[in-house]
Amino acid sequence: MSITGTPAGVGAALTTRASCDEAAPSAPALRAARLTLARDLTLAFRKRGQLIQPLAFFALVTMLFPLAVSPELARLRAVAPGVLWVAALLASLLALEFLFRDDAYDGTLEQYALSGQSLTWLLFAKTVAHWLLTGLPLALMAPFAAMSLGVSAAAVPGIILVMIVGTIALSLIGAIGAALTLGMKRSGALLALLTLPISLPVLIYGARATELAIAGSSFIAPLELLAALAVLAVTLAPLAAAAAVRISLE
Amino acid sequence: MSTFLDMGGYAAFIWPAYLVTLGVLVLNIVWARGSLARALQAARRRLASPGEDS
Amino acid sequence: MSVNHLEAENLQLWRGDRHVLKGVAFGLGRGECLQVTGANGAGKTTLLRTLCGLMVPEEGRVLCEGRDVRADLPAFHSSLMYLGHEAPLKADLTARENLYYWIGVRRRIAMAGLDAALARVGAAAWCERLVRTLSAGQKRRVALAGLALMFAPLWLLDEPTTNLDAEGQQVVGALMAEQLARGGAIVVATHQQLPAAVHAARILELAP
Amino acid sequence: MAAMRWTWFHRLASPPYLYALAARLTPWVAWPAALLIVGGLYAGLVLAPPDYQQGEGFRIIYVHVPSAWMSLMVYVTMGVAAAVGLIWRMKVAHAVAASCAPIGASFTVAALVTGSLWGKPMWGTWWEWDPRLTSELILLFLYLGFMGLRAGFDDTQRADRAGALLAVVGMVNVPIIHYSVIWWNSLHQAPSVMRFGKPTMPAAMLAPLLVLLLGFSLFFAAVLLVRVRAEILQRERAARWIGETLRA
Repeated sequence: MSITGTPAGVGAALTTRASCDEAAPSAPALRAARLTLARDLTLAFRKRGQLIQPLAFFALVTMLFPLAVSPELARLRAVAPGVLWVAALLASLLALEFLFRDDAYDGTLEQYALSGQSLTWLLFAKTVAHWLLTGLPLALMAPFAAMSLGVSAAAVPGIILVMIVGTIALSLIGAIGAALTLGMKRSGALLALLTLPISLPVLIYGARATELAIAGSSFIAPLELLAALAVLAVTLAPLAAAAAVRISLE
Repeated sequence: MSTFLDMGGYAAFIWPAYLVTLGVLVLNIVWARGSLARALQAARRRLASPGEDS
Repeated sequence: MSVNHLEAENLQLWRGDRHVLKGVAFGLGRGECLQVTGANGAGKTTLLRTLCGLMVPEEGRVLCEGRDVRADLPAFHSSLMYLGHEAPLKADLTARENLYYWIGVRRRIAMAGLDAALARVGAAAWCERLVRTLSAGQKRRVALAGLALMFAPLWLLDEPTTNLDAEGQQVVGALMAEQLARGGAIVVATHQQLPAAVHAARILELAP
Repeated sequence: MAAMRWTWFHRLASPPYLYALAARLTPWVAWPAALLIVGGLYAGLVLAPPDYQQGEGFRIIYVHVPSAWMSLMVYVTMGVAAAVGLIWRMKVAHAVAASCAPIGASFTVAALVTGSLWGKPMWGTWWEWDPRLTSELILLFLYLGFMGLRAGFDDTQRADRAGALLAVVGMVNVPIIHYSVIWWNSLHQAPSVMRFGKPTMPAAMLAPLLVLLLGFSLFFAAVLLVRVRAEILQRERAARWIGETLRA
């Protein structure tokens, strides 16, 4: 993304050409995406409280299991992959509500749709920002949760890697659901109903890869399948999300 | 006849399964006809009272 | 001028049971301003949103320079500026940051141009404040600064003078007059009087 | 020439034409469906020989497999109609997609219940996390999501378009979900006893099944035709042809 940082002089030279007959020189797509990303990150750090919510939720859900199942580490270790992934899935679902909501209310999405830039690309940038703010922190926090469930420290790199790939897919798939439920008053339960069934493959491969990582064996096979899902989500989900946003603006 | 109804001891599973499926078929017919009847009724009402649109 | 810059042909649109646009048609040349009037709920906003391609009419089409805008929406969008009655501003960014991110997505801007536009709408003094601390009229002025920065051939404005004091309305008038003078076209939806500096070439009244 | 070939498509897209066509076709589809279903069930219950392993218990196949088959076929029909509606902005295609969902959901419920009733004597439990049953359960949630999303909008047009997009996304996902469930299942247990389409299935057993599959498909078509008429009437409230059709 940094390659697009062109010297200011080029921009200035271009703006002087603006006249009434032709549209002002439009910003290149990458620059538009980078600005969108920067804007969302700036906004998120102005409202840090919202950032912590999904992480706290993740920690809480993980904590429920020792209390509900048993404090024996041996038993907890057996269910640790499932606990981690169910908690991650629910935490990322919780965070999804914030993804497009504010921008829909104040008309920013409308301006994006009318910017002449590819809406797909701008929404991809927004989803990347969302992943950096929720998915990545979840992936980095997962090892601590795992160790509290009796997982040995040797599995930490594997868990982080699998979580990173999985949360990318989850954020992108979730973006479709978040865009579809825009403009509804109470969308929480519906968002879950739409998003969870199509997120199940991520859960299946993610939990299996984590299980293998914890057992200390090779988790390449499920990780590859997980990565394939992430690639598919990167290519298709922003398209679907852009179509959904346009529908919500109609 | 009773051997047929008994279904080789599987009666408790076979007959409910068939009943449920038939029930779903019948429900589908009832729902579909009901929704068409409602839509027709609404359309007739609109025709009877000339509304603001037409 | 054989081809109008913007042309609407028999636009028909329903919202649920309501027939909102009933065959709206007009032509608008370069340097001309069309004022759309009508009571609340007559469909002024719907017409603007249909013109800019957010809503799709069930019948009819919108032409820009004689071409159906649906054929190349991105190109059409980069030649227009739509300003709804809510300014697309984030409460947790300053006025200046808001403007930078908003306009920057569409076109390259130099910081000097940004500051000049803010000064022009009288926002220089408070442009570093967070938008959540600004009044409704001040937010509107930030939106006007965005307008000043966009050299789009077509402006679609929804109630541009709401919440503005006399001085703010003068700024709107000056901006619109400038846009018309350089050959741009304006469609403005308002039930108020247009600012004195602007003369509407025609008025389209929508019946509810 | 190309225009000539597409006229049937354009005519189908016209609500009054499709409305009249659906009304005319319904009996031609409904009666064969009824005959095939009654005949197929009789053949399945009486004529087909008992299975050498499962005895009479296998006869649940004649209601379970057609239901499961319909649950998928209806979803595919819905997804295709939704895609057509999205791409060509065709109202009647959205009417078809919206009509499909409740039918498909009801067949999915039937497949789940009959699967469970079959599972009890075969596995000894009412519910087994068998890949087919699990996929069927997920399919039910996909249907419920589609109907829930549509219900969330007041405006039919937006409900149509948002629902259609979800249906297309779902259609892309159904095979992915299905194969990942199979993959997941292969890790955790031995292949299930419920195996269909065995090449060894004797013709006397297979024939009623094929008759029922055809019968259920025609039944779906008949119900769909009736439902589509209702949906078209709702969508075309203000159109003049409705008055002409109803008075005629």
